[in-house]
Amino acid sequence: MSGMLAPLLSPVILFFVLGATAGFARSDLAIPEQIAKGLSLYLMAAIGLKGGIEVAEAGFSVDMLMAAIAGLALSCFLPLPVFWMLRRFGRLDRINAAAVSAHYGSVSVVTFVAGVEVLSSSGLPPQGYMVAVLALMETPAIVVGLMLARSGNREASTAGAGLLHETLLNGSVVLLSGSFLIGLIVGPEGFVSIAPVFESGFRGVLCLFLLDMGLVAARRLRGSRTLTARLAALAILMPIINGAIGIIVGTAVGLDVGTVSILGTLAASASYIAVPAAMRLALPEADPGLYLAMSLAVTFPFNITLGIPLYTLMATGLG
Amino acid sequence: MSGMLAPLLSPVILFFVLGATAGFARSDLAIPEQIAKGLSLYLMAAIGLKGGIEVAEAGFSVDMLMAAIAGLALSCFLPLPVFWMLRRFGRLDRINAAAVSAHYGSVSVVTFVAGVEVLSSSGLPPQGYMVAVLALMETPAIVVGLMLARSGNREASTAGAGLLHETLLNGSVVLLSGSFLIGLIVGPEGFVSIAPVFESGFRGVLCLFLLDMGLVAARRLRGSRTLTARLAALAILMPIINGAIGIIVGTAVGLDVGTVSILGTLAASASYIAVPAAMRLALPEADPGLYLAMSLAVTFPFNITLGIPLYTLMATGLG
Amino acid sequence: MSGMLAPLLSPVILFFVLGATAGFARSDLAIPEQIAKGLSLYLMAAIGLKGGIEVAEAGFSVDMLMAAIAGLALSCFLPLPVFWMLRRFGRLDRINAAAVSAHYGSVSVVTFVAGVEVLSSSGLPPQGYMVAVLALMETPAIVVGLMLARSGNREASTAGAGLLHETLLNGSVVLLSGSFLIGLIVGPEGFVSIAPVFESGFRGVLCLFLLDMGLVAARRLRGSRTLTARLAALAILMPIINGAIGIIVGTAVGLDVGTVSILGTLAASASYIAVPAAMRLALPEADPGLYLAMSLAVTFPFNITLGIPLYTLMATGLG
Amino acid sequence: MTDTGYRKIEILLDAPLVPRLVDIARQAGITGYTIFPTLGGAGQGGLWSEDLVAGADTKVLFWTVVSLDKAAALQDAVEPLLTAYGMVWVATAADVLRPGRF
Amino acid sequence: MTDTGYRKIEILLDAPLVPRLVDIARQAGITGYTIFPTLGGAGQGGLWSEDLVAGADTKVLFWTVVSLDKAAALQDAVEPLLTAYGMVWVATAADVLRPGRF
Amino acid sequence: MTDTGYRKIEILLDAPLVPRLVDIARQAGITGYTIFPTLGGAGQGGLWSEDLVAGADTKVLFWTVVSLDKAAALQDAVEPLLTAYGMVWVATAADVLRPGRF
Ligand SMILES: Nc1ncnc2c1ncn2[C@@H]1O[C@H](COP(=O)(O)O)[C@@H](O)[C@H]1O
Ligand SMILES: Nc1ncnc2c1ncn2[C@@H]1O[C@H](COP(=O)(O)O)[C@@H](O)[C@H]1O
Ligand SMILES: Nc1ncnc2c1ncn2[C@@H]1O[C@H](COP(=O)(O)O)[C@@H](O)[C@H]1O
Ligand code: NA
Ligand code: NA
Ligand code: NA
Repeated sequence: MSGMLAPLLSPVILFFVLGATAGFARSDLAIPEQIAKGLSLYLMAAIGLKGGIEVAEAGFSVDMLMAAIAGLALSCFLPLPVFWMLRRFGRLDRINAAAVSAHYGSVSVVTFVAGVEVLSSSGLPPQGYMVAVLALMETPAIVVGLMLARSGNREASTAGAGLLHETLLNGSVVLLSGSFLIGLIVGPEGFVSIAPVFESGFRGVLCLFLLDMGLVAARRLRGSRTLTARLAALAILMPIINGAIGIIVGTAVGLDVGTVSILGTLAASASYIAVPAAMRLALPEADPGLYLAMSLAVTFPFNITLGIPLYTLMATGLG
Repeated sequence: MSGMLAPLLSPVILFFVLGATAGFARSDLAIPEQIAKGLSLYLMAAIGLKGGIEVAEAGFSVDMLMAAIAGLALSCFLPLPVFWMLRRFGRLDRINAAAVSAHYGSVSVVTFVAGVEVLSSSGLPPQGYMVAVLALMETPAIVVGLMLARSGNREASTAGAGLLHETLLNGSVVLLSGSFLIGLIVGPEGFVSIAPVFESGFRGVLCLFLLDMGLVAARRLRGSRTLTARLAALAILMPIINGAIGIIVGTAVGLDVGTVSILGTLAASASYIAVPAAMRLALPEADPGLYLAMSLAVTFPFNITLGIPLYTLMATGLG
Repeated sequence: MSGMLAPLLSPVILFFVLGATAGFARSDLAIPEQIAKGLSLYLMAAIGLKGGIEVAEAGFSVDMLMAAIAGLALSCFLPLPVFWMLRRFGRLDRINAAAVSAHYGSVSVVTFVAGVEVLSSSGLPPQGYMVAVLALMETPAIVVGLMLARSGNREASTAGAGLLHETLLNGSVVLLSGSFLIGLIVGPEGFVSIAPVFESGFRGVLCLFLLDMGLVAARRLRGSRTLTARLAALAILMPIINGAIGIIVGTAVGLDVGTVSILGTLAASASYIAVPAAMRLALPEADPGLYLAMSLAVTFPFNITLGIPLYTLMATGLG
Repeated sequence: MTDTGYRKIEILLDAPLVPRLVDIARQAGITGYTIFPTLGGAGQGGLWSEDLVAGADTKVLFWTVVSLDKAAALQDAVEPLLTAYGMVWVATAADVLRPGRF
Repeated sequence: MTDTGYRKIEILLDAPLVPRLVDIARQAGITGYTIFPTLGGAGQGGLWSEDLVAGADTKVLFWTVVSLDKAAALQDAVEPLLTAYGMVWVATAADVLRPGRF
Repeated sequence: MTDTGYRKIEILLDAPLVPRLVDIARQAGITGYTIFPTLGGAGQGGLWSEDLVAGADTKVLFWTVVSLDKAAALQDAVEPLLTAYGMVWVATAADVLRPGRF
């Protein structure tokens, strides 16, 4: 497993550790908010393009369809066991449990990116179409989470059509899918002239972005008032379980080991951008301090450091 | 003409289309304001440097002087027919017609950049000195526009010396001309060490910037309350007429086809940064919602997609 | 000395001159604040990484220890003569003299970066470990400055433990040392994949950052109400004296000419980020308009243009 | 200052909830408003400060100047939601110019 | 709150017009003011939100605390321009400390 | 508007001094506040505008809604520091909802 842990010493992860350390030590180091937002838009455009170009080269395939179906199914059904665990072991009320479960059914773009980096540098590059699967997996869990919130409780607030629109046309979904399409259209030749920005610059920008993620995660963890030990433990246990489920499903539908690993990583990851915004709107009674602390301050750091090697190991074992 | 339209499938234009689509669909995708401002400053520094270096290599020439005179003349006289059309067919009052005509006499930096990209990839690269012509063409139309506003109306507000200062030392003029001078001084050898940022990065950054321009243009168009169908039609007709005039003038003074095409593009383009700010100050009674909708939401998208190939075609036909 | 002045025509310095010119001419050119902050974080991460990787390659040495001790000693003792000069020739009261002397004992990261650029392109590259010395020299002068403020004046406000924490965990110290450590850990091979951002991009980004520094310095100089001619003269004299002391100390402990030059540059430079913030907190009675005008609007431009060649000349003469 | 019958109402709320509040305000007859950014703050829910990653709990200030009757209508509509939405409401007596607009 | 004779005046206006307003305020004897950013808003002219490209119709808040007489002088100077410049004016009675300054 | 016994207090101060003011406010029993950014301004110390490089004299607005007694306690604690810290203090009578919180 030492080979699997080697990525922990990559600059990308070390910058995350630096940020987290600075955040815990209460350093005043801070990445300006708009810069961080800009970096995350760049990362999404870059992975969208990359995925699209890879698919333009490799062509469409049955695997791709299987992966899409698997991803959709995971995003729809993973909230259910999560909800149950949160109610039973996490002792959360229905509304908060539903809100958190929507986060864990959805996915984290940065965890995906980190996973692709690790897998590619370990000789197990996932298929390019997984970017499209990522985009597909962002939203279904939101709907499932809302249904869980309403079940047995007619009063839970509802957002209706507005929310559906907002969710489907969510900025990250649009940018990911749009860049994926652009990549498909322009193909490898069209990409050459923009590659210095979107390809050569990628890992360096990722370092700076993860520096910020480390700072933010540490501050969230320090500042959280409602994160109990039980919930923190669940925020590590749930991704392991979801990751395992994702890996089993991915292996069952016949994907290659790298692609299975990243599907597991997606299943294990929890959203901290699109879903929180949607939940704040649709379930304002739920506590944003709680769902952000769990997904951003516990699950994300766990996945980025220990989780990804673990899922890769599982996928390799099964594959 | 299909070859001429090929650039429409370049990543740069596709990102513009993505942004416009997201904007029309009311996606919440948004580029942070300061990032967009930063990208535009970068683009201006980069094209200024590039132009300066090209002139450092090619040396000064009579063509350069002719192009400068042609550009200045266009910027001074184009507002007159525009004003007349806006009054007569657009049914605008004097103040608003004057404000809009200043926009169409001035130029759009990003349209210029897109034009250079398209022409270079079509084997018709314009001369480097056109960056200096671009800078020269930014401000005269403002003065002409104000004179049009005042003619026959002594009461139109005036800004006087303050405005002249503000216009001549306008950020984009200073940055364009300053970078052009720096390029002239350092020449190709001095440029080597900064080329990875200002040259290799150029097209990728342009993609991100045009993504934002698409979003902004679509939102402006959607949000506009005063843009009539007549005015929208004029916002497409006027650039075609202005472009044709520019191309005739450029061909008459003996410039090469690529350079004529970009001069036509400059004539056809309408300002949406420097002139709106100057008009808000000098003619506060004019409606900013109107002149921004025309220049930014109609003329800019038209030029960037269909206009540039059209002007190139005209220039090739004449040349 | 003409060879020494050649760097004045490098794009980096020319962009600074462009910014300063625009600032004096009251152009509205402005780099958005968050972009400038982002660029400065990038520069610190990049020089930290670069230093760490150079030390990873060269290994630890006695020189490194000597340079560290020399840097620490300079940062502790330079405030004393500065304080004396400010009181005696500058006619400043105790509190303001103490605040300013803390700035001159500390260092300026961007002056360091510009110095390394100039020295490297003159064939005198300083040792990589000087980045660590830079980080060491940022904070001691703050403590010395506060002791000077309090000496003979029990009432001067004090910030105590909070300030110490804030100073040691200051963002720039953390980012510089953290990136240095990451560079040490990943070494040259680990750096390859992030080099396009942190190495190739460096000088271009530095151009944009110095454009902003020029604007800010010019505005500060124009807007200052308390900067007397005497103080402005001291803001040029003091760096020359401090630079000479640094060069003598560096030569005495046996460092090479390039490294001595950069040590002199560090000694001559004055902080305008970390120390002002600390002084605003610890000595709120001191005038921030004054210490920022001296360090940022006079000393910084002097060092970046004439100072660095001068210190290099001194070091070469002594070495 | 005689009470001219206008109120400046400031409501601090989470950014994602703004469209919802705008709808509510429109139903109360209010069509003019301005949104201001914030940098951070503290309350019963602890300290927070802007962070990019999750805009979900970033606060903004909804700022509107209205006549007394619209102020009352807005208060009636917003009051039941204050706790669930975690909003802070402040109203101040204000003098306006061009009063017909508000 | 007894009226201490001070007003906090807030004027919402387009960013390019700020230097003009500052001049007007100076003529009314006002030298202290602060400018705040906004994120967006809506009014008779429709919805707007910050966009980089054209700062021309980006709004900012001019915020100044002044004595009653300066407030009146500013009001007289600004009132005729309100409509042409599309400004929103709000004045509130305010308590200050160190009153001599304002 | 009957005085409901609440005040909105706005204090303009240099960004590095915020933690200090937050401490002082806490000692006056105030735990809820919000910080707003500024773009620039002018006063006796001349014109300033945001610049990245040195955040040391960037101003922010400390904004808090409190009951009368807390307002008085904050005023007592802050008043002696106003000049040294270069702060601007403004208090306005304010109506709140959920008054128990403030
Ligand atoms: N009394 C107050 N004055 C000003 N802002 C407040 C006050 N109470 C709460 N806030 C703001 O509202 C946010 C949420 O408050 P809370 O719901 O108490 O956590 C805080 O983070 C502050 O930004
Ligand atoms: N009643 C109001 N309260 C607060 N802001 C307003 C109000 N009316 C207008 N505004 C602001 O002023 C801008 C211009 O208003 P208008 O001129 O009515 O389009 C709007 O976009 C809002 O930001
Ligand atoms: N009367 C005022 N109204 C609003 N803001 C003010 C006022 N006086 C001063 N300021 C702000 O406080 C800052 C410092 O003021 P001063 O200490 O007078 O230089 C100024 O730059 C303004 O931003
Ligand atoms: Na998941
Ligand atoms: Na034109
Ligand atoms: Na020094």
